[in-house]
Amino acid sequence: MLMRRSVCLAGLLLAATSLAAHAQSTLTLGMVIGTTGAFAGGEAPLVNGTKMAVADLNAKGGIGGKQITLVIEDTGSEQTGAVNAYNRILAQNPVAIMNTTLSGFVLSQMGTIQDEGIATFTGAASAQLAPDKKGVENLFRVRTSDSLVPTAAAKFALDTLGAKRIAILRANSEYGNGWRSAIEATLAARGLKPAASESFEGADRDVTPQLLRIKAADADVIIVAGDPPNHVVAVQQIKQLGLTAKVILSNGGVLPTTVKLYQPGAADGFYGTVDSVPGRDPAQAEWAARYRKQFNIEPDYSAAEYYDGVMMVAAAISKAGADPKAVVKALRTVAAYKGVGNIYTFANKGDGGQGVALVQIKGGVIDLAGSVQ
Amino acid sequence: MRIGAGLLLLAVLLPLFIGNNYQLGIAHQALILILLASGYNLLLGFTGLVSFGHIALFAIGAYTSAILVVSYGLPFAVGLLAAALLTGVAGVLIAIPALRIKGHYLTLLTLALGEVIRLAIRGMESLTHGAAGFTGIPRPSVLGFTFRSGTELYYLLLACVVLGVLFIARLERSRFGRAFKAIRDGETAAEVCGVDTAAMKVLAFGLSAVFAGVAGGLYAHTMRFISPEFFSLSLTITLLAMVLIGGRGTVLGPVVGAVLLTVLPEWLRFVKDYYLIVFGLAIWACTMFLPQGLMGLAASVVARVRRPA
Amino acid sequence: MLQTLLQVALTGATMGCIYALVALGFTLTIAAAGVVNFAYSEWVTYGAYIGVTLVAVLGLPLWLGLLLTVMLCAVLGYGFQLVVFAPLEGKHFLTTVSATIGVALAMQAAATLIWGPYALTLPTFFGSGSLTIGGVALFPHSLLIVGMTVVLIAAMQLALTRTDIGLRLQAAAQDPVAARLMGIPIRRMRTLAYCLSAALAGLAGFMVAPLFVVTTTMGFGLMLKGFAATIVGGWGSLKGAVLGGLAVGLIEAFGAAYLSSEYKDSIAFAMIVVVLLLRPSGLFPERIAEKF
Amino acid sequence: MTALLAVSGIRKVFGGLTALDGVSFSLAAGQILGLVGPNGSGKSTLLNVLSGIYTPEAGEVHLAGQSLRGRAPHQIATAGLARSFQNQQLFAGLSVVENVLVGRACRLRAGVLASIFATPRFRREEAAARQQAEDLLALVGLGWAVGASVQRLSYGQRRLLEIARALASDPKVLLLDEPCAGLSQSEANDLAHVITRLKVNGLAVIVIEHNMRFVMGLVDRIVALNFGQKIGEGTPAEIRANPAVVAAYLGGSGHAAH
Amino acid sequence: MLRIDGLCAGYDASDVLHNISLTVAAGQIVAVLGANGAGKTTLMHAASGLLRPRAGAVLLDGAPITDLPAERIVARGLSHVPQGRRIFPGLTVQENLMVARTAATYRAPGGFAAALAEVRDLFPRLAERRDQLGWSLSGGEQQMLAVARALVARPKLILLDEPSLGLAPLVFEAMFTAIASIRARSGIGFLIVEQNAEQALRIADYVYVMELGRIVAAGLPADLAQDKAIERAYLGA
Repeated sequence: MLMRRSVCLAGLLLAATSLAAHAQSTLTLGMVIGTTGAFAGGEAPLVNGTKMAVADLNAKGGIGGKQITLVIEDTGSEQTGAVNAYNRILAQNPVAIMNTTLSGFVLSQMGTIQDEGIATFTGAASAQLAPDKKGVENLFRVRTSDSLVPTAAAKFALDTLGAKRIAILRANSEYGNGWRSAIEATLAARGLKPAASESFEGADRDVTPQLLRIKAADADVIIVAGDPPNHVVAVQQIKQLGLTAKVILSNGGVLPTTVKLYQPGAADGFYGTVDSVPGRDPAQAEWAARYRKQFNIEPDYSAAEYYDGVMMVAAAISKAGADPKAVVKALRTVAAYKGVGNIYTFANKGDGGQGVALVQIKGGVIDLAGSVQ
Repeated sequence: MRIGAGLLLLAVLLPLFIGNNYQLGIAHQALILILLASGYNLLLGFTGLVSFGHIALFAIGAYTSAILVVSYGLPFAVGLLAAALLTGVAGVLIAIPALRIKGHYLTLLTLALGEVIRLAIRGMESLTHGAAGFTGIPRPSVLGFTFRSGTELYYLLLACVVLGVLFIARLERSRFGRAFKAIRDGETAAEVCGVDTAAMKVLAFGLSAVFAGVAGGLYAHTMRFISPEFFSLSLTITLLAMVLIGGRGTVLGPVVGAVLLTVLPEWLRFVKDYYLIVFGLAIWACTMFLPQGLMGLAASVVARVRRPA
Repeated sequence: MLQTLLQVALTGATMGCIYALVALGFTLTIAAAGVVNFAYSEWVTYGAYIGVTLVAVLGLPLWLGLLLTVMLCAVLGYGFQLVVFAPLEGKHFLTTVSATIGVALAMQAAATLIWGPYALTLPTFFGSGSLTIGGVALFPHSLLIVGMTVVLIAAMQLALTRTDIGLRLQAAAQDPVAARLMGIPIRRMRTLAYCLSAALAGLAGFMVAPLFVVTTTMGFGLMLKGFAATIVGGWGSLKGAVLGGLAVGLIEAFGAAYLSSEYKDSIAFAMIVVVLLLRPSGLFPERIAEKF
Repeated sequence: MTALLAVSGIRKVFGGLTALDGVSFSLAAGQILGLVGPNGSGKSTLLNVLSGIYTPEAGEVHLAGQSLRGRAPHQIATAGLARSFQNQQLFAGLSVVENVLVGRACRLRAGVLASIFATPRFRREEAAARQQAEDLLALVGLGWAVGASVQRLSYGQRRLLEIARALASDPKVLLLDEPCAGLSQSEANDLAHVITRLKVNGLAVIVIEHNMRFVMGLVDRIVALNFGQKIGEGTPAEIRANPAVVAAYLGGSGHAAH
Repeated sequence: MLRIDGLCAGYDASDVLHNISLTVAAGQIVAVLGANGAGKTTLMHAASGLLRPRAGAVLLDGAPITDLPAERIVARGLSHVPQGRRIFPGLTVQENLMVARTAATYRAPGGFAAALAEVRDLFPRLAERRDQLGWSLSGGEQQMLAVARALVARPKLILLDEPSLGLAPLVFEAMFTAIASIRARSGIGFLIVEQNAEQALRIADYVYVMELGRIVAAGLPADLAQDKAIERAYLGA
């Protein structure tokens, strides 16, 4: 059975490569994302954004007259799953791949991404993926880098909130540690040090001891970095312990789906970082309204950014054709492209997004509090 | 024996039928997991010791090789050898306290030790890059030849697996294999028969750790990226299931189990969103209908075929 | 200083009670039938999801939701007995272990399909405010968990020692053969143990839902802690499970508060190693599972 | 005649119960000793002490002049003392011949690498061990079952296998705990023949047995225990006439001898 | 009362009992003597439903109970006191007795309270140990409790497996005296399997001798004591 299937697939692959020379009737857009497992919730908006973009493009007649087929493969929220899913998509000859946002997963696919050269978009924010570090020519970040976001949060704390003693509470993970080093670097540039730096495990559901240490350190601003569930726990316990410090949450803490999880009023007045607030700009209002209608949840920047990613691919193909190398080359010329979720520049670098905004939670909705460049 | 030869022939010819990197990638993972599961089977299946810390040994192997090759510029072969040795030593060190502790308590002890090791790996940031993960690990290269393509890598891994499985097959037929199984089936009786059970348990831990170390080193150079979160407890449970489903205490059981549990979820993708449900139910059905594992089934079929003759 | 100590003790006790609840249910099937149930994590998860469905989706009042959740989970336990455990009775314990691993995988995947990928939550009985006494913040829901655990353990102790059925359950667990000779139907007693175990899982899932976010993976971490508590306490001993759970919760909280949050898990696991090396049969190696 | 096995003053206490209380006796090469006594008199405990499973509170065991104090069971086996178990402790996952080969464990020397690479030395050693195992199986009448799984043996055959396994280590002393339980009369007779043949080769045997017909016909001497104490020692005829032993078996006061 | 007819039983590949037939009349004490390994315990297990016989029948009051599981047989009025007592170690004396209640306990006049009173009368020691856990009892106390547990179920017949095992002589003499007095006051029959021939012969109405899974002799105690059958079975010819 397995063997027969293998033969079939091998045949398919042959057929596909020979077809590539001719005109294809449809274009395949791949997506590697966690639809099951621990990260399924965090990655669901990306699927929404991508689906919406594909639908929009197809409604307008596709790209150069070719309809787009979206193929989604599940990572199962696991590292090997992510590698396998990426390879699975590759076997189906995609024009581009919308990839997972988990930096560890992207890093484990990195060899293949580089070898195969298919344009790949990711929302992984890790500074490790920057092109001057481990990034590669054909990997495009449709998100603002982690070298910028925590810095912006720290600057906001210092400059706007007038913080003197900043405490860091972060997940003991690649993401949380990235935040810690970026904040520490920002503070160091001003001759400061964090008042406290505490960590928790991703699965922890109690951070009271950490918060008590932060309280003892007399912090006036707490920056929290982690996954959405971590934020929910931290927010609740900050409130319970009656901490008076101002709080800045990392991106996961102000996603619409996360904000819904806070007990009523618990997070009121807390700040958070986002790449953008889709729908604030009148030019995006129409998009935001359609998104809200279609998926029955508030739009967020990550959905918008994947929407933008698909649109940029479409533009690149229209300009340079569907050849993978040409697509990558065309994408490399994108500069100051203003999408619904961010402003992107890929010229000479893979770090697309540049925008960081700070928002404040007020009455269960997020409101723009300031933006930092 | 005949089953083994058949499987080997199939494995050697497999790259002729699978062309793309997706299938090769799965094959790579399956081969590495065969090594890991075969070593684990030495403990679980042969000696009857349920360890939940085995993945930590796998991690030690992966990190040892990665650090030596990337940070110290040593050749791959040296890294792999060092991984095997260091992991073997770690296995022996785990075994020593484990001698005093039996049954479920041993399971928890190894689980806790394994977690301590995993967290220590994450904590040693200057050496292991901590939670960020270790990137930039090169493809294996031996005597100037680099196993760059998927097929080349496949044959390298296959060679390691063949050596490993042969090792276990030989071991099974020696006094060591018999002693391991004797400990599993009756520790006191084994001791009274003159089996130095303490030494044998340490040996079983050590050998299974060496397998984990080699598998870990190969994993690092195959995936080219490793991070502490990969070596998690859920992988331990997958490993346990591989040995149990395949058939514990048989040479080929872990081979079949590792292949099945790696390939089946991918193969089941055609049922779309339901693939993990079907996968889980398949594991359950296996235990219901094949309590001795798949190799147990094979053995009873062979026995039935042979009996009339 | 004292306030911090009390606050840490309180939070440790809350987590400890949660672990104790989980460990109690996990141990029940071990004591009654020798079954190590790796699907227990999913029982907890399903408890939380059922609670969310009843309260957040169907709009039932919280108390009714809790009651129904516990009952539905008991039914789930009954289903498990029929489909999973009864056919494997008398098989090697590892066979049952792998069966439950398979079912757990399937249940987890099914949960994503049924309840969607997003995290969910439940409201608490008393809102999200807290009251402060002597500088120590008391969160009503945490107090409820502690109180409920205490009451539950007391009730269970009473039920096991003061009621006919409880005594029979104990008897069947302690010596199935002798129990049969007393006319006790041990299969039915096991079924009861599974139902109770699942009901406890449901209760735990429901009660932690407001504290923990409800996700498909929430049960796994809890089961792991429960597993550790079960063994640290002493295999198959209910008393050990409760005390083991408390011990794990307190070690974690104090480790994070007074040593290092970075290494708190390492500390907790290292403590487990030390405990096992000093007492190779857990903290309470009761000669024979005293009181069940 | 010097004693091959000398047991003196063995005392073993469990909790408050004294299971063995100052038991002494000795055994010469080529002798067969019967150990009798009612249930719970301490016979099996004595075998467990001799084979190192239990550590006695007091007393000494000497095998061929060497003290066995503080030795682990496998060291005692290596020193030349082998045994069978009352409640059959075969290795269910091993074949019949492999069970016997485990019994030879303490005489095999090949290392891991030698085994893996199948060096000539390893092959010689394995071949010799296998030959011996097959000979032993033939001796106890299981020659037909060499490659079979243990499950295919009947209860009585399993007992015989256990004896073959115990013999594989070339012991000087063999302890048999109720070897006849579950054997038919003819099987028991065959077993008696086997033991007699071993005796000729200089093996000393201690046998616990309730089948008195078997014991009386086979043994040179009998030691009778009751309540952990030796209540009699002598030839079968002497024991049968010993009022303390008869009382211990048939009831009445078990302490008649004291 | 109890009739065992051509019973054959065994475990796995081995046959232990061969064509055993015996009867116990109402209120009779019948002893089965024999050395270890004769198959006495297997006989008990086959009679009380713990072991399914391979052939033959077990009849209680004329009704077949051969294929009933053990937990159902108790309700029919046959209680089995197993070898080694098997007291529930984690339950107190009182709880051990409570667990043994059946419908018959309540059908009998006075219900459970009367049964308890009777037990207290027979074994005052148990009343003193009322709240002590099972494992902490001495061997003799455990044996008393085991018999008391059987009595609580209000049986017509009690199967008693090696009551003297591991007990000091004075203790088991007392135990046999108690058995005789139970029979005298409530007319419960006993089938006793015993190694200790003298005590069993003292109270038994009828005796069977087993060897290697077969009944080799049967008769009145006095006759068998004359005959050397018992001594032969134990000490060989």
